[in-house]
Amino acid sequence: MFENILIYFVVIPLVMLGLLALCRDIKQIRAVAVVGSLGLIALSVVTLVQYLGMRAAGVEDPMLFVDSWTWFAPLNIHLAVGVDGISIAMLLLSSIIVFAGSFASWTIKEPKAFFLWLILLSVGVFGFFISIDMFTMFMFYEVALIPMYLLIGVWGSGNKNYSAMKLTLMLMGGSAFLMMGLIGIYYHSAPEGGQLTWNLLEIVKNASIPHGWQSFLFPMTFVGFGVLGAMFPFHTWSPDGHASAPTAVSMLHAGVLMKLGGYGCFRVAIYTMPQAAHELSWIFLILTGISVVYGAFCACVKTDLKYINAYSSVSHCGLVLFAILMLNETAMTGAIMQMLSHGLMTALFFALIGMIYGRTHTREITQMGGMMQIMPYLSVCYVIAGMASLGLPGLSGFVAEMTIFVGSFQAGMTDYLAGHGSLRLVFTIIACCSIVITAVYILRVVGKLLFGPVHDEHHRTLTDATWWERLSTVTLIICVAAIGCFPNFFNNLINFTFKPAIFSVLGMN
Amino acid sequence: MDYSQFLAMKQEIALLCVFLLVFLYDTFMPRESQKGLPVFTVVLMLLATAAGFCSHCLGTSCQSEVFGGMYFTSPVVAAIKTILNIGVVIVLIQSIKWAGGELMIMRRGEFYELLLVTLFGMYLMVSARHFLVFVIGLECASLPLAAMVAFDKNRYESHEAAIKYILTAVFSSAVFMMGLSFVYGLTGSLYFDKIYAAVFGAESTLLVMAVAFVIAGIGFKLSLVPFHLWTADVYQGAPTSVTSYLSVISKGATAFAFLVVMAQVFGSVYSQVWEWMMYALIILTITVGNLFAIRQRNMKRFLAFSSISQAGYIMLGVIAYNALGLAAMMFYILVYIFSNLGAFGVIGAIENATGKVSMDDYRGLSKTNPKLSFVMMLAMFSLAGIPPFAGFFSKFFIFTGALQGASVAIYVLVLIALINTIISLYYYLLVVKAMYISEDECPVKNFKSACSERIGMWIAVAGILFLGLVSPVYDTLIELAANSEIATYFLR
Amino acid sequence: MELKAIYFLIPSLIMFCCGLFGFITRRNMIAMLISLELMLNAVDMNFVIFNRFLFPGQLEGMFFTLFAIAIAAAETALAIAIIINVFRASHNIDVRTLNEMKF
Amino acid sequence: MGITLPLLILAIPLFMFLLLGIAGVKMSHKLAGWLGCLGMGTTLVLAYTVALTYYFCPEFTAETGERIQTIVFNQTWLAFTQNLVISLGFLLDPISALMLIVITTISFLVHLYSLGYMEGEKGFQRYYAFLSLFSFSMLGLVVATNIFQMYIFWELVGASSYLLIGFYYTKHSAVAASKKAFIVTRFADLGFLIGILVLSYYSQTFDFLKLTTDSQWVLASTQGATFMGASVLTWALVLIFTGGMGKSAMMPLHIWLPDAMEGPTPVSALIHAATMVVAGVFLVARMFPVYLLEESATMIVAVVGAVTAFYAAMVACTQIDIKRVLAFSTISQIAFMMVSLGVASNGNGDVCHHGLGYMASMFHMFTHAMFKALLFLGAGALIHAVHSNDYTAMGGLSRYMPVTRWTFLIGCLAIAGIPPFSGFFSKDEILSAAYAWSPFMGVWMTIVAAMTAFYMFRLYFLIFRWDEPDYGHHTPHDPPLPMMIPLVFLAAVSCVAGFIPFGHFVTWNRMPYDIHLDPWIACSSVAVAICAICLAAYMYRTKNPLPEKMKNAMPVLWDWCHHRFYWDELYMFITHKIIFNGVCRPLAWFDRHIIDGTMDSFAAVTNKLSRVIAPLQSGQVQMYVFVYIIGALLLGGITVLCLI
Repeated sequence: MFENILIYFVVIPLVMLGLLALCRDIKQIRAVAVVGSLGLIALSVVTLVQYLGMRAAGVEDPMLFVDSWTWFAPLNIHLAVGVDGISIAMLLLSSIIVFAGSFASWTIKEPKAFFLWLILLSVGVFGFFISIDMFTMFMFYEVALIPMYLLIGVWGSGNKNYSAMKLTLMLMGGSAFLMMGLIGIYYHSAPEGGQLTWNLLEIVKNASIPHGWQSFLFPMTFVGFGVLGAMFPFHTWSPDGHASAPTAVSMLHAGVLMKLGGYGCFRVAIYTMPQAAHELSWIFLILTGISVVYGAFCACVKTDLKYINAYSSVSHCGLVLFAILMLNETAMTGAIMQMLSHGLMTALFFALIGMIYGRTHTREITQMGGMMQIMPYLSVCYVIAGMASLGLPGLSGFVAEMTIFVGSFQAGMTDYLAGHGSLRLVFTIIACCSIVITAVYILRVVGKLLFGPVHDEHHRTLTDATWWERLSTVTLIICVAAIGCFPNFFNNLINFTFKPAIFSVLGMN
Repeated sequence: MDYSQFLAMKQEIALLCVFLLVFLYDTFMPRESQKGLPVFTVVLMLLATAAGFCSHCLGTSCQSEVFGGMYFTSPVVAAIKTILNIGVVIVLIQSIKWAGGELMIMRRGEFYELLLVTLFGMYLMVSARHFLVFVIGLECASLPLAAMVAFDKNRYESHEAAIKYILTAVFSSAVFMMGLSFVYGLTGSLYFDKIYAAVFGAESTLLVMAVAFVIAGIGFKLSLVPFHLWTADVYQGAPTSVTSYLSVISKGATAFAFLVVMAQVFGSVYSQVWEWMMYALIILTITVGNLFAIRQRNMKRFLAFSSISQAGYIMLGVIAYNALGLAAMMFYILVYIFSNLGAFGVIGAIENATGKVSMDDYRGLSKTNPKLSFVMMLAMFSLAGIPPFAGFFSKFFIFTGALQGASVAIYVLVLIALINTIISLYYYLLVVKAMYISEDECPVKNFKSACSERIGMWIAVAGILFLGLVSPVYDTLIELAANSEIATYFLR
Repeated sequence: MELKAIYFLIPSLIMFCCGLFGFITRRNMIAMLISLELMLNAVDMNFVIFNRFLFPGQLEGMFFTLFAIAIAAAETALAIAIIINVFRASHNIDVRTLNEMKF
Repeated sequence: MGITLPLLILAIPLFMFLLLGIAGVKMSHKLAGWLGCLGMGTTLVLAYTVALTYYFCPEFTAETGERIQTIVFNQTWLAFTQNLVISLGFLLDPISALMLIVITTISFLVHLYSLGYMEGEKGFQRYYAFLSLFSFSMLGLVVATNIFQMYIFWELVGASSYLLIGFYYTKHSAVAASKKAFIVTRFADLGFLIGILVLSYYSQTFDFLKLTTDSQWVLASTQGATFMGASVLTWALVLIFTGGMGKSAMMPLHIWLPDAMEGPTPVSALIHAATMVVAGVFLVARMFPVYLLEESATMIVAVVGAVTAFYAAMVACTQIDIKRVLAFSTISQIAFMMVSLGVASNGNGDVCHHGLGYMASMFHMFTHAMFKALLFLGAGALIHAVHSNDYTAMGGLSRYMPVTRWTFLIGCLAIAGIPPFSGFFSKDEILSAAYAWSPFMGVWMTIVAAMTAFYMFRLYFLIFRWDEPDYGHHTPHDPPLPMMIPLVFLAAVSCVAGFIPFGHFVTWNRMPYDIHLDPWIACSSVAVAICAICLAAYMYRTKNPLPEKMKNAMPVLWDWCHHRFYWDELYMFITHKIIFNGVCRPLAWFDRHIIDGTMDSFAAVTNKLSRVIAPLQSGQVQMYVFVYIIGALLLGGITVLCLI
């Protein structure tokens, strides 16, 4: 079991949990958190390198490092792991954000319990991304959800009880649909008389889900994951939840957990049920298309920094799901890039907001101003995050959005010219409009918060970022810029293994 | 008469031995060594459990039918008895502190004797293949409980609970037997297999009413809605040890017996008569249980309603009507025993130490008693079905079992059940919230719980943590279920 | 006139219903117990009638009745004991006052 | 040509940006300034080397005499699909070489000028970092090998423009102006983006060379495809032109440019006069062969240009702020270039007069860059001297600032189209092209030219002649040397640039040809320009009541012109009243109360329900059994009913 590298993505956090439980003071806790998350980053880099090496050697399997250990034999439940470029990208993202998050919660109260929960959450996240067995996937998915409740409830701020409860219950609602969808898929995972399986690769290979069942199970799974992906109208947990959550939790949640939704939608819903995806995607295209614009519009009027960012996440994550539903290779590549990009920049945003809030004790942009004069470092980072968010070339947002738009447009035009209606086309153009609205709300915040004269004279005494805060933000900014400057590396990483998958999706039609 | 037939009843005999030894100890041991009775019982019970378990492992618990087919045992029946035994052991361990108290000095022996008798009744229930034995088992299992509920002589609630329990229990058994009389009138027999053959294709008003009354009678013990109304009052009024016993062991045994009755007696009219009844009952049970649980502040009452809704989930194993469902149900019972006893362990410990049972008293508990709150939280998460705790697996398996049917109706049913898990998560989180998030000026002071209580809780925690993650338990159960004689009824 | 099962079943049913009615309406717990006894006896009658009229060749119903009577006796004894307990605690055997625990 | 030099042209400014900006090295102002200048100077030398090599080295001329378009290097950056690939490369052809010269020249001069102008400002280093970033982006834009690379740098220049306009970030007006500039151009870029998407869908390429050399063939698949009555190609081109309109401040997307004057004046000279704002013109010129395919698209370009030119000239006549006047004059002049491109085709897919309009447009772009930068830098010197943007705070300055005055005058003469200054030659070519396209257009543009002469000299006289206000004890004086050198240099260039045989370097088909002046057109335009200057001299040379009288005679016209025809108010209305209050707020309300309300109401209903059914658990044992028996009976009864 332990010769497979992937298993360490779960083992390391588990070991961290054990060590944390033994820790006696904050120094040890920090040490464990930092060393552990560094280890995770190293592990994901090693995985990436090995993966690329194997690909370069001409290995054509859809997934690598595939392994499967029987768990519940009678139900064919296995602990099956395997990764392709997408999962590796997500693992990389997660480990970076865990790392940055550890620094962002450097001075949190009750650090031991906090980090225990945080690392438990990351166990779920990593486990989810390495699993290719639907059962274990779902299990890790739920493992990741529950720590949120306590993290927000205990360490949060504002209306935290309400927010934490709402977030947990809504996400659980999603997973209720999801569980049913997954069990349904399981029972149709093999042709009549064949061995049923939870293994995604085998399900795709069998391609035996009857058409009627697909059109029932697809919405179930898509909505199930879509709730976590903040799909309209199931997004309302996100603003409240983010607003109340402590910094690192917002980072991890918006940065990684919301990606679980998009990833799941792709990996489970679309991967296994291409026919239904093709036929029913219009419903979800409309919903996600609305998400994109709607989130952006809502962000324009909010005055609480976290609300603004949460709505912006709704918009950006909507774009992820939107692109996935285009069922077009380019758009899907873009969706994955957008996941990476949004994960990093929104984590950066939340980190910065947390740092600003930690100093000013307010998140209302109407009560702040001129931060550039007071804390230039944080402000510059904020501007960079903002620029990434509104899609400035050279930063990650641009790459992702453009890939999505190009891909969607190709899909839309092809549809339109083939006489399949202009829905995709119209919604692509609507989604494109979000780049303007995004600019509006980002610049509005930047203008009000950072520029202009100092609003509150008491703020003049505030200090700029400490070294751990700088480390946290610099890490994220470097990653954002790396994706923005060298997109083709990520594009190839994602794209390479995309091909067979996409082929299976589109080959059906 | 062939007395060797008694040898088939290994577990019953072991239990009787335990009972007799406890009785003898209680009667003849000097007063000063009476304090050792609880531990003595625990040890004996442990031995009996181990014996039962070993006999299963050695493969000696084979399928046999004795007393003219009135009594039946098989590996799967032995397994459920072992599961019950495990639960009883934990309950007994947790009750050592309470039973060792000054107030109990005169009645200590009675408590254990009554408890063992009810357990014996439950054994009979699950092993019965004739309604006479079944009724004797049922009454054996429920009447002594009334006395146990009334055990706290000094608490008024205890009396009120007992009177409510005995009155409704007797009423319910009257209704149940009325149903039986209809069955008898229709078929001329009280043997399960004969009734099975006789009711096949003979749907009539009388049969339907009979089934309804039988379901009502057994549903009373399972506290299915609308036969559940006694539950909350009794759970609240009874001593905590009795409540925990009532909520897990009694429920677990009845659930299994219920499945046996529904499959082996009325299995031939599954889809014609009682499938829809069960749908209605399950939806009602889960929903109403949840709705009531939301508002409860008393922890015992809260867990009463939680156990009502859990019973609804257990019933999914019945409605699944397949081997997966049976295995999942047994697994669910096992997990439920551990989770619920974890919760009751904490409640009992706090009640013994401070006398507080309200959820509001739990505020800030995590600051003063972190370990207790940790156990409670695990129990709550497990009950809510959160991975990686055992409750998640049991819930997942029971849904998997139910959905094997693949009819639209069952999907709708499962969907409703799943949506109800959101509500249940809400109220379980309320407890977690009270302990971890809410602040209170004067939380429960830090105290050291008794060694026995701690052992009980640790066992529960171990179960919660490992039952799900360690697959052989479930694998064994499903193997037993698939090869059991009940499974043959599913296929017909 | 030939005696049919139905001639006995209907009184038995009426008895059951009377018991039911009494159980639901009487406030005195002893009276409630008596009503319960009526119901149980109706059940016993049913068994005997079915056995006697429909399946005269066997004794299952009769045996069941014997056991049921024993059980009923036990139940009554237990119930009365508890009622006495309640009376000691509250000097009252009105069932409607027993509503300390509700909702 | 090796790739080292071109690569360095892009790399040096980028490196300077990183060094000065992100590296976070706290250096002294002097060091930062000189480092910036040094970097830009090196780039200038390299760019000149590259451009001059291109123009004069025979290796870049084909046997037919046609100048060759060369891709020096092209590195894949992001591959969307097999065909749709974004590359970052360096395309060398006549217009990009021209732009290399313009950008590096002006940029270097501005770097130098800023040493004096920005001396002692807070954020000096940041200023130079942004300037380098801008130079990098602008250079990247002009050498783009594919339309998406252009879009990338297009966005980057937008962002650096945003940063520079908002340089004085503590001032509300600067922040607002930068925001406005960014959002308006962003909106235009949306059109650009969609245009790219449409075009690339049909052509399956982003590559300029593929698009422009075999346009007919590459775009063959658009044949017959229409959308809402217009051909798809028209839509694509118009949408792409929208992007150009935004950057080049064509009506109605011009509103950001006057506000952009909130930035430091050298920035205005560099970005908002000479380089970035002509990006739109450059874009159309780059896509010119494609535009040739579609008559309606060029028509739109011409009409938009003509309307904007007139509008901006009218407004410029009434502005008080000298930088605003210059801003509107910039809009008007860029519109000239647009018109010129629009009239370069005769509508049959052919060009008329050897593509005179194209050449004229590029020529004007070059000369305009020089004299407009001169004017802005001159204005900067004035502002530096009197610390105000209003002409009311100036007057009679010719006494105190002779150098500034003379250079400014040269700039004014150049823009007014007085020979032998450079503006005359380029504008004359534009007018010729316009007349050739349609006499009406020619007359129209001549009128605009006259207005140009009028408002520029109005400005000149108001600043240097008109009554002098009380300057107090610190009288204004000529600027220091670093600011003086650029002024003098640009003035010199403006004097001689007109004599460059531009047709030899830049033409639409890259075939050199000789420029001929049309004497009639030249004479008439000079005549009207001189008349306009005389009128301006009459009205504004000394204080007199005539301007006031004219204002009172036509109050409505004056009001509208003064308030720029209320475009800003219209935009305010649309963005604030309609979009913000009419869309965003209701949506946010809808989200909180309807969507979220629904979710909350699930919880509320559950709670309510739990309260409603609470009496069921009444504590009465008789009630319990009643419910029990009713439940049992219903269970059986309903099943019976269903069975029967």
